[in-house]
Amino acid sequence: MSNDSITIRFFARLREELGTEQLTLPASPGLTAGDILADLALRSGPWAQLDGDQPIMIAVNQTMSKATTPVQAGDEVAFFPPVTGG
Amino acid sequence: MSNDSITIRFFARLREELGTEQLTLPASPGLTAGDILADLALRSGPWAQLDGDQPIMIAVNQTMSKATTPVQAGDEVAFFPPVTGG
Amino acid sequence: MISIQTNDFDPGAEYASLRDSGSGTGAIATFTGLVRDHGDQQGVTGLYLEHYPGMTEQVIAGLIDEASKRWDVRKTRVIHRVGRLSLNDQIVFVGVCSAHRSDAFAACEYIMDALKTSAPFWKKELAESGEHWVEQKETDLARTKTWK
Amino acid sequence: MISIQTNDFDPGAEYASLRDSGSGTGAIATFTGLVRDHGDQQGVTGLYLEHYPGMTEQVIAGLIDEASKRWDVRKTRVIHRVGRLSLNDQIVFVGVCSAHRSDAFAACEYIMDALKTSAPFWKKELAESGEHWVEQKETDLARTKTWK
Repeated sequence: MSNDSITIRFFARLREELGTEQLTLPASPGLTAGDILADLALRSGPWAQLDGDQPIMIAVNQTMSKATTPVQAGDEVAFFPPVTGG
Repeated sequence: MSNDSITIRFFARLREELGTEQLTLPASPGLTAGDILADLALRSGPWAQLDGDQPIMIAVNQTMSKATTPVQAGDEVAFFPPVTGG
Repeated sequence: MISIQTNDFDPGAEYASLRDSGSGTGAIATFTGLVRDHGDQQGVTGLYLEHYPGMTEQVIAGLIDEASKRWDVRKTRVIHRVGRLSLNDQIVFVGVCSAHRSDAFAACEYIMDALKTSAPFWKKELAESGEHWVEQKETDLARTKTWK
Repeated sequence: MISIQTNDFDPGAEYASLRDSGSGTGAIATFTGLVRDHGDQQGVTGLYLEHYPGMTEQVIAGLIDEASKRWDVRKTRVIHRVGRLSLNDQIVFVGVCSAHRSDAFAACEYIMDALKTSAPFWKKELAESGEHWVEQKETDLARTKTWK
């Protein structure tokens, strides 16, 4: 993880359906977790589901966050389905 | 336990203070657990507490009962302080 | 199964036996009560537990029946010791298996709460300052009422 | 102590270690979750558990902190397995010691309920009819809200 980019991680059903465990995006001023999700949803195929009806949970730096949470260079942002452990 | 009498049992603090674990009383028509308690309270010394302020629990034939529960020959009636196990 | 006994018990072995209750079991809740150093008084060094043999087992069987009517209960185990116990000794074990977590917790806690106010056990605290029959707690009675 | 691990655990040994928590401990509540044969579907033969390493431990530590603020909690132990599990395998263990019974039960159940809705674990059911990512239950969310 370089310090001027943002690491994006996916888990569980999302990881499987996107065929992606991790990717790196450039940071930009004023960016939020929700902006990243909206950008990724523009990609073709399974990525459209990121803008769909299914609830998606967001963690920024391993803390549960919201779409409005600001994101900056060096951050780790994770997207995943509602959790089902225990 | 003969079949024409009633067995009375005491437990815990009551057993200790009355110095009595068990005794036998004659059965009589219309007798209730409360009648037995009232009769025993007429005895001298520590027995007076059976008519006092301290709550006393009653079991007839090993089932939680009330002062109004009828008692007949062959029954086992127990008097004890509120329970404190667990 | 219900045991009233003077000897100690092994919660690990009890758990293992509860777990052996078929492939529908998804949840096991257990509770163990221990002799602690404070109760009605400080400096408790032990307990003496008395019970009403026969009635005790009957009352606990009734509580287990009641729990089984109210919740999904696949197997239960209740052990209560009597006689003289020392500090940190195990007093009571309640274990419940269920298909579901909430049922296991509820049934285990219900049996334990109800046992404290309806099973004929009496506890005497042994302390350096002397012996003392424990008084029933208002809070225990109140907890039992919330299950009604 | 919190462990996320692929290997199995021994609730009996965990209990013994919780019990070793000083003479003020009067109550130990434990919960163990097992793989059962029915979940979202019937005929479940196993589970695959995925988690978010690092975040999981942090979230659970937060739940234990919260429980310790709300109740008398002397010691806690949480174990959650990940990877592939078979029918009847142990999935999760939550154990809490307290001076008091009601606190031990409440803290144990709170940690377990909150873990299910906030710790980043995901469960995939393996069945003869195929694999299936488990959906979050409304009932689990509702249970967590009752603790708020």
